[in-house]
Amino acid sequence: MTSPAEDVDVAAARPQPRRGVSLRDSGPPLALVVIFVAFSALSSDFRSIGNVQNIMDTAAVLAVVTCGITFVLMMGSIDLSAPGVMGAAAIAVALLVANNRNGNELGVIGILLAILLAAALGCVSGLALVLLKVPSFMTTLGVSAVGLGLATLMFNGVQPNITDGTLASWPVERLLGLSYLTWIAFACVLVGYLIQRYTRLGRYAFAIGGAEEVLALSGVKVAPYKVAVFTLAGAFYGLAGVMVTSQLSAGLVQAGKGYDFAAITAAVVGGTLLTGGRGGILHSAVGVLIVMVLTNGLVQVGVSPYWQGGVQGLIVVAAVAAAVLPQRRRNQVTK
Amino acid sequence: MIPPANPEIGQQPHPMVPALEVKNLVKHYPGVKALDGVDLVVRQNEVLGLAGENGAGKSTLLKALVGLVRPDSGEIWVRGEKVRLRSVVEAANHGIGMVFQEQSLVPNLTAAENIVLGSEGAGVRGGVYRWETMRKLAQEQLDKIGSDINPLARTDTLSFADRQMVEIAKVLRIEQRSQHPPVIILDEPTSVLESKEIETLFTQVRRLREFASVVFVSHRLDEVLDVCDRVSVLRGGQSVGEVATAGAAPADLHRMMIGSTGSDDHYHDQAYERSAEPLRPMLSIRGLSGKTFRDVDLEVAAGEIVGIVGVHGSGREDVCRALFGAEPTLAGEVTLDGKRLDLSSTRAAVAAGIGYVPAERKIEGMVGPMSVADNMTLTKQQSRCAGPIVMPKRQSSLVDRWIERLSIRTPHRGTQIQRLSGGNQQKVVLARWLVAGDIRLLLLDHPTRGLDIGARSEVYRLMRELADSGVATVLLADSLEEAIGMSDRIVVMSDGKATKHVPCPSGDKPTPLDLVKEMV
Amino acid sequence: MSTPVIAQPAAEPVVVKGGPTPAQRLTSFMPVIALVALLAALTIADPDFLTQKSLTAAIRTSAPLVVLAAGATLVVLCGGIDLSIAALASLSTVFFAMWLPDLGGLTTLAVIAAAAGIGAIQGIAHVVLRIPSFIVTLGGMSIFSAVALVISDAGPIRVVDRDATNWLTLYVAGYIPMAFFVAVVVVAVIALVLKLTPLQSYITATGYSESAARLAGTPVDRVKVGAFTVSGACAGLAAVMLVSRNFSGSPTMADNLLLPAVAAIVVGGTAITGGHGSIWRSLVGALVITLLRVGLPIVGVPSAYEQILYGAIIVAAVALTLDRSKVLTIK
Amino acid sequence: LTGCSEESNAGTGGSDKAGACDPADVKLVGQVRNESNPYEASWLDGGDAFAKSVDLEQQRLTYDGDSTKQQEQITQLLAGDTDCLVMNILPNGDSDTPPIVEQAQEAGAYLVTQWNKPADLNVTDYDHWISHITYNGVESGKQIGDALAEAIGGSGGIIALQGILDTGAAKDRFAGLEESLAANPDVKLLDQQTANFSRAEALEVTKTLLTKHGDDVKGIWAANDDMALGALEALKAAGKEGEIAVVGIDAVPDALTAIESGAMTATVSSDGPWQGGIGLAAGYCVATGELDVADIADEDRAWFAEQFLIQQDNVAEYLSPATDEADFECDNVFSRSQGAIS
Ligand SMILES: Nc1ncnc2c1ncn2[C@@H]1O[C@H](COP(=O)(O)OP(=O)(O)OP(=O)(O)O)[C@@H](O)[C@H]1O
Ligand SMILES: Nc1ncnc2c1ncn2[C@@H]1O[C@H](COP(=O)(O)OP(=O)(O)OP(=O)(O)O)[C@@H](O)[C@H]1O
Ligand SMILES: O[C@@H]1[C@@H](O)[C@H](O)OC[C@H]1O
Ligand SMILES: [Mg+2]
Ligand SMILES: [Mg+2]
Repeated sequence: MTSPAEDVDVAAARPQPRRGVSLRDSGPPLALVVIFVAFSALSSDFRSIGNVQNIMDTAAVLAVVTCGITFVLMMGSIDLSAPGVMGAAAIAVALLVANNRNGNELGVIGILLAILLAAALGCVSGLALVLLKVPSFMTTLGVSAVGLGLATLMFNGVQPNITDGTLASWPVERLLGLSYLTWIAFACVLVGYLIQRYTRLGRYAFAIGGAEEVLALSGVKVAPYKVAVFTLAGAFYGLAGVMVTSQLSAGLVQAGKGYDFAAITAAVVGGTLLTGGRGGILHSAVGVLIVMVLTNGLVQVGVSPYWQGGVQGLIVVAAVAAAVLPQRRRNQVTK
Repeated sequence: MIPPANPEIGQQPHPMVPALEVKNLVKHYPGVKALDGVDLVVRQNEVLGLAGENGAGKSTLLKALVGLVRPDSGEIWVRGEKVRLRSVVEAANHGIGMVFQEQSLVPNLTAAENIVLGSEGAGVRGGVYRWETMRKLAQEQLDKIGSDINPLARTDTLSFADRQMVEIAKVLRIEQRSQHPPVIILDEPTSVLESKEIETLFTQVRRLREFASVVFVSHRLDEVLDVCDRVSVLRGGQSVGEVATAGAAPADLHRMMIGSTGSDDHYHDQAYERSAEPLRPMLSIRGLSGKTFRDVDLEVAAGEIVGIVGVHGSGREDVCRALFGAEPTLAGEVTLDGKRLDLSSTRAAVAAGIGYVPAERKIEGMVGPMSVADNMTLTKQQSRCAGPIVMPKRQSSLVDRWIERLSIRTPHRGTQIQRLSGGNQQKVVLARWLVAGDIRLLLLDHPTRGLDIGARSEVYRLMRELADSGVATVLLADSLEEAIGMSDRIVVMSDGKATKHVPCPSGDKPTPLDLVKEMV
Repeated sequence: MSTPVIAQPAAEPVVVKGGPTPAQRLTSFMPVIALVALLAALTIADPDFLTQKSLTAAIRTSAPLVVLAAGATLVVLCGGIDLSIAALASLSTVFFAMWLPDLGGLTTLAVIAAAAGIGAIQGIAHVVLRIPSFIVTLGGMSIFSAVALVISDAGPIRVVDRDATNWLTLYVAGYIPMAFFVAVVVVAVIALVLKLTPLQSYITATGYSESAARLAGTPVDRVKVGAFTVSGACAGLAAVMLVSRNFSGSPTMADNLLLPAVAAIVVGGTAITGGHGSIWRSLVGALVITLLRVGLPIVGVPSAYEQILYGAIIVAAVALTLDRSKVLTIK
Repeated sequence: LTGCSEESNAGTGGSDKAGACDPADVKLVGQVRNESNPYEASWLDGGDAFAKSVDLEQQRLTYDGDSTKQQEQITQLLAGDTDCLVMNILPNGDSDTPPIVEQAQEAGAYLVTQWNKPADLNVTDYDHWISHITYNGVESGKQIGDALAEAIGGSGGIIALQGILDTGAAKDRFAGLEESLAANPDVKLLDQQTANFSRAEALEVTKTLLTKHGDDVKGIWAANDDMALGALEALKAAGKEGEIAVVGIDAVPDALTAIESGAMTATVSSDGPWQGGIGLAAGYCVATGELDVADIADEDRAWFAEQFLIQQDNVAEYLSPATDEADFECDNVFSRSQGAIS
């Protein structure tokens, strides 16, 4: 297999060709290195092997969510449904595998069913987008609320705790120093990358972000691909919800709280454009690491909890600015 | 999958049956009858020209032929069979494919993907890409038209001309879809190409004729006569006749297009008298450098039209943008009418009396969903305001006046500009700089791109009148002929540098060949 | 200079009657239709809901949301988004509570001015650094929250002197809560300024096509900074309204109003991609969202179903209100 | 401003009407943050149980931990019929209590609040705000702090997980920990971070703190059980389960199970079902005239409810909590008082 030429800078405003590999693609990895080195210099706890493993482990769930959201962002759409979809999947899996609430012991099948439920919710977002022509911002916000409602219904006042062996092993068992959860995240990134590079779904998602109308002119029906992308994203969120459940040994309605904005931040910090057509899974993976290194580093160097969010916000803005500034153009469109 | 068709051995229909026939096609849009009973015959193995003024209905007709526009009534026959075309795919299955007026490639995909887009065939199996196969499929197409671009290059890294080749390579994929000889529609493919590229394209068109029918649209009538076997003329949504190209002159075609014996005031023929007074310097550029140009010196006097010529990548476009504050500069000094010019923003440029008409009309020139009126008064808000307050009456009468003066075809001043034909859109964009009457320097990047002869003449006349009233003009012309015809002086740019200044007084114009020698 | 005259006559009469068709007019009333339909549904579910007292309470409740959504609508119309409004409003409640003892009656103006200034800084960061507004304001959101936590020592600050906010709890003409009245006045003033000046054109052009707007010499950057400034000022005003209602400032008070405010904008039918929409639409959208927030639980919908209904209704509302002829791509 | 009046419609409130309600006309409302947290869900269930005992139904309201939404719901609720309305409310934070109290007072509804109240807001200044009930956070924070100190043998490093910083509960409990630390000078607070009362956040914060402080960590103090349970998961993942002592507050069922199994050291009871019932009961008694606000002793207007430190030795008593109808009889509504809030 050969792969397409490396992505180079797209001039959104001027469709003239630009030469050379863009700095924008090397910016985020550079930022990651700079932030990592800075924290390492500031704190010896930070640069320990154990802490690096810890960063990878804590990044796992966000990485999986970000894999899903990246496909949506590549199309130029947005997805705010992660909290609801993850919550529904978390409760669903907790009630399907061995647990304290009912006699179910479906194991892996239970996990798959929970992911299927999540994919179905994602599919609803996509269908509402293409059939009702409602912007994804709203369809996914709506589906998130629906997911939380379903999760609350299933929760029904009593905390479901799981005793399933497979799930219990994910956060605990280690391979080469990293937990199974982390390996699952790696697998997701790899699968996401393969989908993005080598499948029609991935390439079309990318193309939809580049020039949706051209696909239609070429006789491609984009609607099914859009629905498929939201479904795929839902499946990733579902898996992430299952992962949270395995970490907590319990199904929480709030399992996905905050993951919507965190994942978008990670993707954008990694160089995926909210306007679509640029970036991808590897970019997002770098973005996830930037966010997680920041979060961890701030605790390690002992920044006051009050300030942590603020410092993180500042650094994210600075990181994006540093990545964007070198290729700033006069008549650039910044949304 | 789709059986690869070999045009030589495919069942050839009877040679007398037209490849495509359109009968009494009608299409209404709110306020306009875009097609008003059009008839058209495309014979097998011919290149049919389609001519008509801006807004005559050419693009609408062609879009109906590829299923993008649903006609209100009328019939379309393909090789003697009546068909209904409801989508691009259906049209492609009947062997009809189109290259659109505005380039339509996905910029962030590879050329190969664009070429096979929607008909990947063996390039995709079970939803999985087979890049090598896809590259080969694309390479085949590119070989057919003799293009040597890398199929795996990202499309937005290709030059405009190369992208046009990708479009043609792509449209030829319909051979794979239909057993029949294809009908290839080219809507203004040359308006963005340079002469060398146009020659390459024409070679391809002539080659296509061997096994296909071609419908070709261009506002450059000499081109139409050159490459076509026959020309059909549309006016106001109706077919008004056809011309065999052998022995016909552009003027004949033009007369048919406008329906009168209007004077053919094309730039070649016009004897244009300039006053002999010494010219007052208006724009003065010293040592201007930017990302893509270096050390450019240029003087433009009030009332002077200076053309800049150069091949793609010569940097001339960025010089214009830099003067308008839309592209950063690294060094140099620019004065306008003796005052140092602030190059930091487009705002400052507008305040200094500079106007700019960008080449990329759709993206940079107009705000599609806004009305004709709002587009026209967007820059010169003062023209429709009393103090800071907008006066709707003032705007409507001003706009209506300019709609009439420039013969802009629009149902209403309130119509969204994106609903106008390309030529009429361009006129609105030009009018934007004229409504206030306070322009001192006009930077025109391909201002006649996509305009019909009549509209072009209007733009030329307008440019000259503006020059007469003291406006300095920098022109990046559509063709060398246009540059020569319109300019008082020509500057040749190559590789980011202004290499040569060629005087171009009326009566003593250089030939295109003279310029080409300087350009390379 | 003389205006050039083109001799060539128009081939056919150019200007004909145009303007919006009845169907197009109807689409601009869709938000109101959605609002009335929702009110009717709530009344059917619980006939007691449709009382003057209950409606008065609902519109009083909606006031801060209306103001927040109205300000952010300008940013959305310009093609951006302001995710910081809620955090900025929270910070402003803290400002208010802290400054009141010193500034007295001037506190309201000072808070609005400070919030406007903070909004302007975000706008400047956005246009100068060319960072997407989504990121700038996401960063702003966490920074403002942090500042609010630190200066308030992470706790609410009581407002003992209620004179400064008491006026907001009055009623105009006996029935219209002052807070809502002020919100409507804010919406009307912004709408009027936009309509009467070229700002409307500038904003629309910027939102639909920033590069074309810039190359037409439109003051894109200033318009955007202005939009962020107004958005900030509105967050400040919303904060004052919240303080008048809660008798305290708190570093997290308004945080949960972000998604409802953005939902209000979109439910009103403003295109999230920019260009098309209006501030009136957001007013109606905010009323719809308020009815959903307070109406569903009050008429007795259990909380799990409430969330499901909320999700379904906001999607359905947008399906109804968004004028697709004005929005080219629905992303 | 001309044309402005103070009120569009005077509240129907007035103490003259107090106690005049027919039991069947009483409307019971319980409001908590959400139903997706076992503690608060059990609170609403307790309310339902009480309502059933008097042949009524409780209207269950939730506001997603959103202060604004809570206020909006209260406003809307009080715009309806308020004559015999009884509300048992969990205010989201301290600052949310004053507006709730004032609106209820004005509308003449009967109100009981729990957990959060600014210290300087006096229940005795109002006649429709019947009572404010809470647990002594300083005491519970200290109790589990002491239990933790004991579990690690009186010396060693601990880390603390704080609740939502902007709540009285979080602050009081942490103050209690500080008291305990003062009393146990060899116990060292290595680090403190907020995990916002959330299980998931506690998991992440704990992981990071464990790598930061490594084997120095001997114990984890959490401001509630949810966070303690999150910390337990972090220990599990780090293979340190059972090696580090963990304490929390609330006595949620999962924490009790953990204590029973020895995974967790201690918690302090907060009796959700009782809290859900008791507020409605007190309001019901006043609305129906069985109890007169004027007769309630000042120390019963704002009081600490009885709480117990639960450890492995006494956990069995708490494993199956049940509401006792007798608790809700009008004579008994203050029986769990440990005295006025100081
Ligand atoms: N989508 C549309 N909505 C409304 N009117 C339209 C639309 N498309 C085309 N028209 C109108 O139909 C008429 C014919 O337009 P068309 O684009 O076919 O002209 P054309 O001959 O291709 O012109 P040009 O040479 O400028 O490209 C014009 O008046 C145009 O304004
Ligand atoms: N900011 C930039 N960064 C990198 N390359 C650029 C940049 N701007 C322009 N270029 C490239 O530099 C070359 C000069 O561009 P320009 O558009 O000015 O050429 P031109 O002479 O105007 O061509 P045309 O004949 O098409 O008008 C082009 O190849 C363009 O792709
Ligand atoms: O977990 C409880 C939380 O939900 C509430 O804020 O009050 C105190 C905690 O014990
Ligand atoms: Mg056309
Ligand atoms: Mg150019």
